[in-house]
Amino acid sequence: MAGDSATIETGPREDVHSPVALSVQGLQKIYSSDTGDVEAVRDLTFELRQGELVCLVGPSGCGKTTLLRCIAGLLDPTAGTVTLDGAVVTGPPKKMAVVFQEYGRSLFAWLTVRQNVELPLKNAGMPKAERQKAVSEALHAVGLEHAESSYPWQLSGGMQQRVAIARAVAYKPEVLLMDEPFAAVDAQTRADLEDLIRRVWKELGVTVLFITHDIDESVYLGERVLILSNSPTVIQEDLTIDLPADRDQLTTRSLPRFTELRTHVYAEIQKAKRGKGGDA
Amino acid sequence: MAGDSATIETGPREDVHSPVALSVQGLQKIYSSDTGDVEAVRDLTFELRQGELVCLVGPSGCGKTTLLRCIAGLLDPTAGTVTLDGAVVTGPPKKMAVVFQEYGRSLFAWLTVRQNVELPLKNAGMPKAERQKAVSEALHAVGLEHAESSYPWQLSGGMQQRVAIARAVAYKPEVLLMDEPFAAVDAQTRADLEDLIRRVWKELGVTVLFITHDIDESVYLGERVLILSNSPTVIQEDLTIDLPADRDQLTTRSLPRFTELRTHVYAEIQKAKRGKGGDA
Amino acid sequence: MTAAASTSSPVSPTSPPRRAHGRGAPLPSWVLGVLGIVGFLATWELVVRSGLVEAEYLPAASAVLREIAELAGTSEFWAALGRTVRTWAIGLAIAASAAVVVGLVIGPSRFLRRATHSTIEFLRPIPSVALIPLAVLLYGTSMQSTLLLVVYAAFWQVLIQVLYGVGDVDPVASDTARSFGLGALARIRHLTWPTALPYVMTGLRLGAAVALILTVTGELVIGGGGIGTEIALANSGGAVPQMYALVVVAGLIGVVVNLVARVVERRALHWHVSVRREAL
Amino acid sequence: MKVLKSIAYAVTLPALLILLWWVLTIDSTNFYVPKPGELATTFVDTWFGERFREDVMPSVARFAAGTLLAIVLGIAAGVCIGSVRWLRSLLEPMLEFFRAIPPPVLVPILMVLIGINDRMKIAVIVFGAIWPVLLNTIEGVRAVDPVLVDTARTYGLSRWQRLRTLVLPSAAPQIAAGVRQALSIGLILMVISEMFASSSGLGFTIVLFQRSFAVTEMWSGIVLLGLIGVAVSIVFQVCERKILHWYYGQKEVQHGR
Amino acid sequence: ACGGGGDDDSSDGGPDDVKVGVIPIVDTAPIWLGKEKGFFEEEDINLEIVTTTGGAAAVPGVVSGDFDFAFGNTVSLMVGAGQGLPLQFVTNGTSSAGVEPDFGAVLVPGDSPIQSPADLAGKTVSVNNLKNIGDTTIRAAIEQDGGDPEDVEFVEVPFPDAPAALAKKQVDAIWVLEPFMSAALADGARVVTFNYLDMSPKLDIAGYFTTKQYIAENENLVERFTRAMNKSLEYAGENDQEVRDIVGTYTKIDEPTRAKMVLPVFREDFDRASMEQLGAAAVEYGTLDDEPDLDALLP
Ligand SMILES: Nc1ncnc2c1ncn2[C@@H]1O[C@H](COP(=O)(O)OP(=O)(O)OP(=O)(O)O)[C@@H](O)[C@H]1O
Ligand SMILES: Nc1ncnc2c1ncn2[C@@H]1O[C@H](COP(=O)(O)OP(=O)(O)OP(=O)(O)O)[C@@H](O)[C@H]1O
Ligand SMILES: [Mg+2]
Ligand SMILES: [Mg+2]
Repeated sequence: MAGDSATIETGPREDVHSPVALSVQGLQKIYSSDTGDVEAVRDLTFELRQGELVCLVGPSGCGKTTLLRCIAGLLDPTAGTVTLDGAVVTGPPKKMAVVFQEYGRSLFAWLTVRQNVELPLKNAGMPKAERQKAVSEALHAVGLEHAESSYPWQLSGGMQQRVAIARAVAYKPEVLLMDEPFAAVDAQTRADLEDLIRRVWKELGVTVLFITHDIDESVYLGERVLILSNSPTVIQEDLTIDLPADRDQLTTRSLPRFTELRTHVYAEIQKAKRGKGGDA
Repeated sequence: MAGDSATIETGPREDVHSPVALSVQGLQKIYSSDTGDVEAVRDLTFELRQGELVCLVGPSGCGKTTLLRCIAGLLDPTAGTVTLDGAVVTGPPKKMAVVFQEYGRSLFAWLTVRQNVELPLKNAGMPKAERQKAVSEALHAVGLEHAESSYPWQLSGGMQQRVAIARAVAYKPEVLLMDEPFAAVDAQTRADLEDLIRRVWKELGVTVLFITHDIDESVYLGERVLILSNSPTVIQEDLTIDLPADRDQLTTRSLPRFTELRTHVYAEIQKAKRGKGGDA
Repeated sequence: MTAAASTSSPVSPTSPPRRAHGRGAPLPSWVLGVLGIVGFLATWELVVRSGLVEAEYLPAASAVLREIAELAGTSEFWAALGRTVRTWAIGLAIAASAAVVVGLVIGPSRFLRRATHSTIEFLRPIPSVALIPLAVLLYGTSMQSTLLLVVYAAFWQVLIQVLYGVGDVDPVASDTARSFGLGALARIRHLTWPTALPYVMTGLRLGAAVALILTVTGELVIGGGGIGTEIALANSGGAVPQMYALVVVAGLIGVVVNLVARVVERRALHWHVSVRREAL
Repeated sequence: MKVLKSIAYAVTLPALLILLWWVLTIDSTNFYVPKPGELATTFVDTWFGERFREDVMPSVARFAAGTLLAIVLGIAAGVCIGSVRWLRSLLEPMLEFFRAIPPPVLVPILMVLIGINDRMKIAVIVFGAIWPVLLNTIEGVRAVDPVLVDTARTYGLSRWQRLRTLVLPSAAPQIAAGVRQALSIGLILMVISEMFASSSGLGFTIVLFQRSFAVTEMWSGIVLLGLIGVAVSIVFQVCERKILHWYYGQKEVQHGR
Repeated sequence: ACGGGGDDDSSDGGPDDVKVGVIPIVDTAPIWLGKEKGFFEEEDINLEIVTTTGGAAAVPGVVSGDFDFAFGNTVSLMVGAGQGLPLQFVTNGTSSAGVEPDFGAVLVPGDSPIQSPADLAGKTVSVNNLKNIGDTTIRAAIEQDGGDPEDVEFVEVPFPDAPAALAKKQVDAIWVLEPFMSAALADGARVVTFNYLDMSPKLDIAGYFTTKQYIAENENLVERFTRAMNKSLEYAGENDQEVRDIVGTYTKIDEPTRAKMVLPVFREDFDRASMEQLGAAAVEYGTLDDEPDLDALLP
């Protein structure tokens, strides 16, 4: 599990004393179909401590979504286990929120934006006044307060994605899983949303697993970056991001350490892609 | 139409002598629904010369997709016209290929990857041998030759998006419209695909309109970058990218001119967002 | 049992059925189906044995089964069965192909849909049985009379489903097809037809049952041979067990028809969510 | 304007067909095919009066009760069967079996079990009209978008919430297709149910006309059935548009109209 | 769809094809018997018997030319003729047995308070078809017995289902014919009245008919058919056991029931007086609009 770059510290930070929140042990997933089996994930082992914000990067099709769906209890692993707060995950755990890659399809077409965000809260039995406040705040945070009575299909792609994010944030989960949540939003909004996630993370102490393709984003956001190899997928590197805890779009991104880290991640991903049976 | 930055040349390059391929004149689109009208696009006027590669950037929800659908003849504008090769567009023109933002839904679930790519060619009456070669080449170019007999729902998000790209490329269109085609692919694949698009563009002399959120990408890819304002949408700037024609991921991106241009675009977009009734 | 099954059943297409791993080998569906039938027969037998209904008016299941076995030894029975199945098959084939063609013509055109709507709604609820005098007038007591009723009744079943299916085409997919220059016919073949296929399948299964009902009813009321005529004969002769035996045979034809339809569906719709969720 | 247009749409084709019929029967003496004018007068004479209250109204009431019951039962059973796989395997052959049994042969059993009354007729209607609703509900429930299902599961939506906010709305367009068919089948079964053990009702009257060779009157009854069908369909459509406004809205805007 | 024999009246070629639509019940035994005995062959007729399961197809079948002749009940024919259909009987088919027990009766459960037809007023009675021979004759019987004929409610229940309805007390009384009458009696039902006999011991129930046009165009053939038919009727009237046997070949009535059941009378001539009576009753109770034109209807 140790990294191979001299200047870069890899492996989970030893000075973090919070207990383990999420533990993935020897996870394997094979999709079987008529046309043959596909081994999406071979053998993944890693841990997330409570309140950690970890980014996951890896080549397209390497099994990130598969991993996320196993963690969310939506998919049974072929081998290995996922443990959340000491309990093995067999179905979707409580107080977990997921933002799916297919944002457009994860919204309820028959509910307005506000109703979409409100639904999980209502289901959790939150009192009305509190609920409405939470929804309004979340919509404001993603910049959609003006669209709250529109239906999802009346929104642009980026706006839909933000609704899904608002829904997850308003839910105030203990564990937040996000699958390329900013893929469809513009650079400026993206920066704002990145800061939103870090703010939410700090304020709520939520454990976050964040899948992204954007290397800068992974370095800017994460406390740790997990790099997956090309399939058959294993963890290629577990990189600790030793940037200051208070981050800021302008200063943090211009730190020399930031550039070092991003260059390192980039090189690793390129290695990941070439390392095994090349994907593109 | 003139830019406002001293060191940046804006407006279409005057030295290009090829004829106008695509012309958008005073385009306006208002969506009307029960809950009220939404003016997605107010007044857009611009031209694309034959064989140009133009990138379109703008805040989320500013009407890029709407514009693209009007150009593709899939949506009737409320006012204004779209002209292609001198003829007003009233329905989808021939020899135009579109890559949609909702890549997942633009693939036919009942066809395999290969059949999806093959369908438009078959429909255009291309002979079998030639067709199969074109399909194989396109799939190879996007790195999906190993997945050709899978169904779209057996692929990861990024792979699906690449299928849609392969389909458009294999079609060898005269005009290629792409709506955030690389949103779901990883950094490395993205770089490869960017180079693929530039290669295809050069080899086929196709006119390309490329919508993206990635500012670096727009500068790296385009000969021109169109920046849209926040809604009600107009063209905020028409920026010529005076980078060398032969581009390369490493050297081009490290040119000082590249940094200048990307900083300029970034500033413009921020202005676009703040300029009018703020979106986030 | 219900709770457990219903939480694990509506899983995503990619997840294998949980019980395949957890609770030992699942019962194959045909075993369950047979169990269902056995349970029903047992209930029936009990209802009669316990005297809830007099055996004179509703003979016990065992008696009816014995009667079926006896019938199966006579050649007249098989002749009647053959006749019924033939009328049914011809009627359904005519009705289904007519309905699919009409549906595919009317469905995609808003104008035709609106123009024919009132007429369809007027003709649809007219009971086939009310057409008996007309049928007899035109075709006497020959097979065509019954055929007329069958076609009339089954046609609407399939047509309505086709119309709904055609309306369900994904607009993004449709835009894709149009932008790649697929003409009206090609779109029907490659897009509309596959989208409507699940609906057509439902329509076929509904239509098959209605056709069977009308075949038997027609034979019953008009005469001319077949299971229906045999039922009428048994009824008017007071041969109660034989009548029920024949009714059960009519039902069994329905079961067989459905089995065949399911197999066809599984092959034709292997890509559809509803099938692929279960195929794993 | 909009209203006028839809009326024009609704009326044009029927008007053309009536015209055609009129032309074809100008000098026909066919006993079984009345002329349009003749039929119109007979229609008024036959149905506007006592018959309306005594035959038509009770029939329509039974039809309404039977179809509503069929819809409710069909949706309820369809949701259970559609979302529980083993239940579907268990029941499907049975359902197919019953579906294939012609309602006319069922009447004697129902008569024995329920008696000769309105409930028996309603049972016949339910028995026939439930199938399209049931089948469509099952299919609709089976085809819920998997991403949505995952979303609902991760937010821990309760079973009731999932049913109310996910399964039913997402299956609603297909259920609507089933309901639409159930309505017309219900009307057909209303007639069939009155063919046995009856002494009044619209269906009964039509059959009686048919047997007494009162052909024009019989056709007028068929026309009345058709008109009731159209009325029911209009009511249904208003409801459908209301309940499925998101579905039609989505389709309309996505088609760029 | 004409069965042949149509246009050429004379029998120059081989035998004439004749298609007759009948209901497979006891009443049509003579034609089956006649066919078996070769009475039709003797008349150079190649007879095809087509069973129609209900009466619904008989008249349209004849009018459309699908059948050359068909078997139909007298009231149905009066109604059809009243609607302007050019129908005409060629010969009688079945008549009331003339003495008790007749082959059809109004039955009540053994413990019913209903003793005589008059008691049926205010009660529910099942008949196979409304506005036909059953309710008309029962109403007449009630009136004869001093009851109010308008105050009885009829419901349609097919004969085979009627005994069950009676046993379950879903109706107060049923009107059934053989073999269901015997079955119900064996189950403890009791006869209130033999309604055919109440109208007239000579009441004609049904006959064989065709269209006037057919008669005009095929005079010779109609004559020959009538002759063969009459011979069959006569033979059936004289050979009870053969009737019971032949019924077993085209119905599903089992042997013991066939042996027990009461047979109708088979004779060739219509009893005009009883027909007039029936016609008048039908008009009185609204089954018919006008008195039937018996001259046109009877042979
Ligand atoms: N339902 C399925 N059936 C078969 N194979 C599947 C299925 N879903 C995914 N796969 C395969 O599993 C592999 C991993 O897919 P996954 O969606 O996890 O990738 P990913 O890392 O999320 O990619 P991306 O970044 O492009 O979204 C891919 O090769 C894909 O083809
Ligand atoms: N069908 C519709 N009905 C009503 N409003 C719509 C509809 N489609 C889009 N809009 C509105 O039009 C505006 C522009 O939408 P569009 O999809 O063109 O944006 P976009 O620039 O593509 O955004 P993104 O980058 O997020 O995809 C948005 O405000 C959106 O809410
Ligand atoms: Mg993914
Ligand atoms: Mg867009």
